[in-house]
Amino acid sequence: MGVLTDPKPRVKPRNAAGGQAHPSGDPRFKLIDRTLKRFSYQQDALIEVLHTAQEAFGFLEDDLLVYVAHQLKLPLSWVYGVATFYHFFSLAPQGEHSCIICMGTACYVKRAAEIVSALQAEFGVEAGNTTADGKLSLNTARCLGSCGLAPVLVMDGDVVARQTPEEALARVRELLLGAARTPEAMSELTPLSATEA
Amino acid sequence: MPNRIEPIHPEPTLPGAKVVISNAPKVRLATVWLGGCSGCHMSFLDLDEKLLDLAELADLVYSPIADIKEFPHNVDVALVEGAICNNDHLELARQVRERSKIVVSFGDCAVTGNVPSLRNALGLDDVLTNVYHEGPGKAPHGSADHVMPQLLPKVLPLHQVVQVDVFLPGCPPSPERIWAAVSSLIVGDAVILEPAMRTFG
Amino acid sequence: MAVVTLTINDELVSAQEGQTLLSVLREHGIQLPTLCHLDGLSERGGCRLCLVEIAGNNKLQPACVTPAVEGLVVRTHSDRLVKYRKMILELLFSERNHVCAVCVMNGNCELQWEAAKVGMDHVRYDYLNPSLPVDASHERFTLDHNRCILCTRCVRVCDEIEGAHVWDLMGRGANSMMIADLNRPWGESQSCTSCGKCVQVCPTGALAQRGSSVAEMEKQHDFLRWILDGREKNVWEYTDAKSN
Amino acid sequence: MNRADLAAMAQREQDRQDAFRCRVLCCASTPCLSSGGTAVREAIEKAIKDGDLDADVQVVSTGCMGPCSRGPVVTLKMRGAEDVVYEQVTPEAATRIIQEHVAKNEPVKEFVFPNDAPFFAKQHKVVLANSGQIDPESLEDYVARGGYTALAHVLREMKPDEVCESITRSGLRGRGGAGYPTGIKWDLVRKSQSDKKYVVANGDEGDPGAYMDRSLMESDPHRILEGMAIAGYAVGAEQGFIYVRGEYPVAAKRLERAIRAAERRGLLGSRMVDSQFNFRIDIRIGAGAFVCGEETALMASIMGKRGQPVPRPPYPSQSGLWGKPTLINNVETFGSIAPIILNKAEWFAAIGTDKSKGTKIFALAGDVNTTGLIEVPMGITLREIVYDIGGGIPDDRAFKAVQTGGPSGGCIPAQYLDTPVDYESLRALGSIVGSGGLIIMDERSCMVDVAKFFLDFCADESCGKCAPCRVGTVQIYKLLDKITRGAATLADLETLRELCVMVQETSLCGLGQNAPNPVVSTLRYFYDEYEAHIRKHKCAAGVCALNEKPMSPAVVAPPRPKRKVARLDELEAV
Repeated sequence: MGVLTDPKPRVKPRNAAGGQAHPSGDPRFKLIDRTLKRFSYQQDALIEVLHTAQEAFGFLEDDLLVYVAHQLKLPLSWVYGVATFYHFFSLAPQGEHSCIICMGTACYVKRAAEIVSALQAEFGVEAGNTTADGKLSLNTARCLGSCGLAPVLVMDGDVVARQTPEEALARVRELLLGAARTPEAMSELTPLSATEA
Repeated sequence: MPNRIEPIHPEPTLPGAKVVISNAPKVRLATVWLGGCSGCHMSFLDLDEKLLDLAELADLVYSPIADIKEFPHNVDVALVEGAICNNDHLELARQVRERSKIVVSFGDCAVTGNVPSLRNALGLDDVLTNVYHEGPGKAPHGSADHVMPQLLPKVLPLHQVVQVDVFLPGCPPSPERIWAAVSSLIVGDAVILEPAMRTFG
Repeated sequence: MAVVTLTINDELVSAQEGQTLLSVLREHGIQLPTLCHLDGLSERGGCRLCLVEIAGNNKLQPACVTPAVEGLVVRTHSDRLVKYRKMILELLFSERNHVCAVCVMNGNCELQWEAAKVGMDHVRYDYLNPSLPVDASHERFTLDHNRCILCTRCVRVCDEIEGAHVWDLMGRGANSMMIADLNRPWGESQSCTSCGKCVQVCPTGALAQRGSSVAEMEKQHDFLRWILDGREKNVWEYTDAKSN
Repeated sequence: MNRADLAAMAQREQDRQDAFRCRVLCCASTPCLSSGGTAVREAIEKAIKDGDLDADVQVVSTGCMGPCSRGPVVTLKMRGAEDVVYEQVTPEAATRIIQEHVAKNEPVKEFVFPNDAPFFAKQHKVVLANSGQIDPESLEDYVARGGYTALAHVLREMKPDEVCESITRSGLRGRGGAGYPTGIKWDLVRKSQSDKKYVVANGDEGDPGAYMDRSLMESDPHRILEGMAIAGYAVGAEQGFIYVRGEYPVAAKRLERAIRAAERRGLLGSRMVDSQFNFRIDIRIGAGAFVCGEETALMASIMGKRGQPVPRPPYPSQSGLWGKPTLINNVETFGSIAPIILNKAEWFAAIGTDKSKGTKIFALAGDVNTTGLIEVPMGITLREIVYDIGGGIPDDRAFKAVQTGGPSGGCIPAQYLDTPVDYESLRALGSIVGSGGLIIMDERSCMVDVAKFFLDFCADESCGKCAPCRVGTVQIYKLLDKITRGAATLADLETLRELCVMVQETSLCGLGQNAPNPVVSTLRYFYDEYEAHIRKHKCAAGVCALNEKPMSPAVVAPPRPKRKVARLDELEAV
């Protein structure tokens, strides 16, 4: 059980003085540094640091993972293993727009799978991927916790309730044409901003 | 050294043919060659002098080494070599099952799919394109030309298309293994193989 | 250290307190199949082949992580356990492309041999036949994902003995895969010391010496005991067995 | 802050609220907002401004009020009158509510959701008592409703063992799924000797079709903090973690704010509530892995690792986070603590059934007229939930099954609608209470397809550590898929059943051990449906394509030889 429950970090974490800043000087690395400091460079803060990194950069590119690994003095494969274990982390850039179809039980019972197939067919992209032109990322979610409104979609952060495949298609087309957001646009579902966390 | 791997090929322990000459009719034995390299049949031929013992007890009623066109009825034991790769294999396998009392999955291709099944990971279209349409010896596509049997989407082990009674793994099964199984089967005994006699590969 | 008494398959057996059940069983000549366990590495409890029945516990327990405690009543080869071991091996064989006939480890492979021992002579489930790469970028070794059973012996030996932690797993579930560093070709790994420990502990043909052809690869786990004896007991006996 | 300060704070807030003639509570939880809640709130504020009612009326954004499918929901609290709940409020309706009800005291009848409707009448709110009633971002609002007095009481009047004993007496059982007695768990951690201990609130609600925890964290965050602090005191821990599912940013934000507010007022942190006790709470955000609901996987995740479980024992109560004794409870369990302390264990134990005490929150969803979040006494029947609270099946279609417990649960058919909902009864039916998702399915759902849905989920969420779960779930899924494609034989059904039992018994953690449950329970109650797929190529619900044929035709068993030739596997089973 050594690997998993080893209570002591393998390398003594450095103190808040921190490691070398990223050579690129990209200001977004400052956000990562802030989280690193908040957790005193402890190795068990890896997931928190990756959250911050993904919020700042949109996805986790290799350079970013190397930076995090070096700062926390963790093996590269360890960091990569963690980043790929969790569905929340994305190692590829996301499209300009995103459409997430909830495939939770309630939505499934209300035939969300038909919406997925309709969107996949229309935009020629498998769920979990981004269209070749980088315009649209199509994803499914395991449950967005809005089961009362099934089937539910999230388009660019807006929850859209009780959709039929036709409605969903129309909405995504609108989205891609850059039409205005739905009036119910909600601040509630935007991700935690890095500074607030 | 608890994890030391024990030798896999100890001295073969042959049960020995319980050859009793009797007036009973001979066992009707068949061997079938589906999607495989015929290595199992080669190993079968390596039974050497045991083949003579076998001939005392069994008639070979169908085999690639005997010129018989159609798989006969009322076969007692059928050894089937090879995986199910195409429609012809499928059809023949079903016929063998219908007409035989005991069907033996003979060798790794029949038991696991083995080397023929390596194509499964690639997908049928890719295989055909790479090998037959773009490769050096362009050949007609199965579905377009009815002379060629149509390939199945996936290569399957024998037991996934018909019921199999005895499994005899090995690539090929050694003559010792074959004899251990066949000598039991033709006298109506159950096939019992030691661990070292039933490894894949 | 205290001595405890347990009942194994209706026979009383004594053991050191704190010893794992698996080592007690092996001391008494009771063989259980194992794939993720390797003497000298931390335990994982993942392959589930060494599961045993323990009286009063309605869940099967892996012998490799269960400590021997006073009064334990253990059964190791019930019909159910024998059947489950066979089924687990069927699942492992169905998962990736274990084509023994064309594998470097043919004839020396732990997976192949465990299957033969429990009598798993055919797989009833559909073969999944995933399309997996072979990494031959390292100058001395090769990694064939088609043969990997995700036992993580390589991950553990690299982390715990060599201290390099080149290997880890990426992804999860059936999509898990061994990776070196940031999922780079092994030959480009900057952390790999090319020590070859991972190759020696791998139970299958997933990790092999470069240049091994079918059935040519043999493995030696001995070095592990040798290193650990040296580290823990300061005994560096160099016997014949270890010099090959 | 001491107890007097706390009482003073409560009084001040109460006075402030009483100063308004009317308080308008707008549900600001996700379902209501996505039904247009924001526009409703804007209309209300505009109408108040237009009507010059600013001084008289307070508008408050609250957490979930319950009937999510009837959102946006607005509750009107007029001084000296009963609360009035408005459903499906449009901006126009909102304006009318202010102009007619608030200004002239004439309720807008067509939008009123009657208080005596079974949806409300059959519920018993203990944990959700504040949800939809308070502003989740206001510590004062929570304190005004008695918040933190349980904590203050415990710190001053009770010894740790008394707290554990009290929780044990209440009969509270873990609300995360397994139903382990909470008090006993607390006592185990309390008795473990260690320099450090930890308390963890499991808010990684991964069951698809369940959102009780999200709603509770979003609607009443302080209640969870208070429960955790009491637990910390009882077991001797000074550090707590709340593990919040990554998909719930709002919950994380509100909990973060709540922690800050409580720390500022000395209700958390060092020497809290004027005592010698210190307790800090930190938030950890999950990153999308269902398996992290399993306690050892959750701990691995808190420690920044791949969320893979480790074999138990040792249990977390002996060796958990960083090898220290760790108490892990679901957030709903922590939400039940303060009411138990305040109202005494006997009060809680009087609710519910003999073995399952208290109330349980369920997320009611699927083919039912009113979906939403409900809290009911344990022992209520499924029929009452579906037909009274949920208002029955839409368009009078036939009820087919209720799926409880998510991917670890099972499907319960119509003949068991009168079963009381408690841990033992549902387990006897091959399902579990689980975290509390209730998905109602009518005749348009195919049970094979539903089982397939859950296995797809489990195969995807399997961590991959142990072989039976990693490969077994995939193979079970493939067998189910074969059935829905029409390619299966009856032999496959046997293989399926055998494989399910094996995966249940050999998997390392709860995910694998329970993953086959949806298959096992549907095989038990809907076997004829499986059979119809295979024998007749028929899917009654019309969901499955069934456009393939089996590879192996039904083999007519050949006559066996006189002496039985056993198959190797039969002979080698020794």
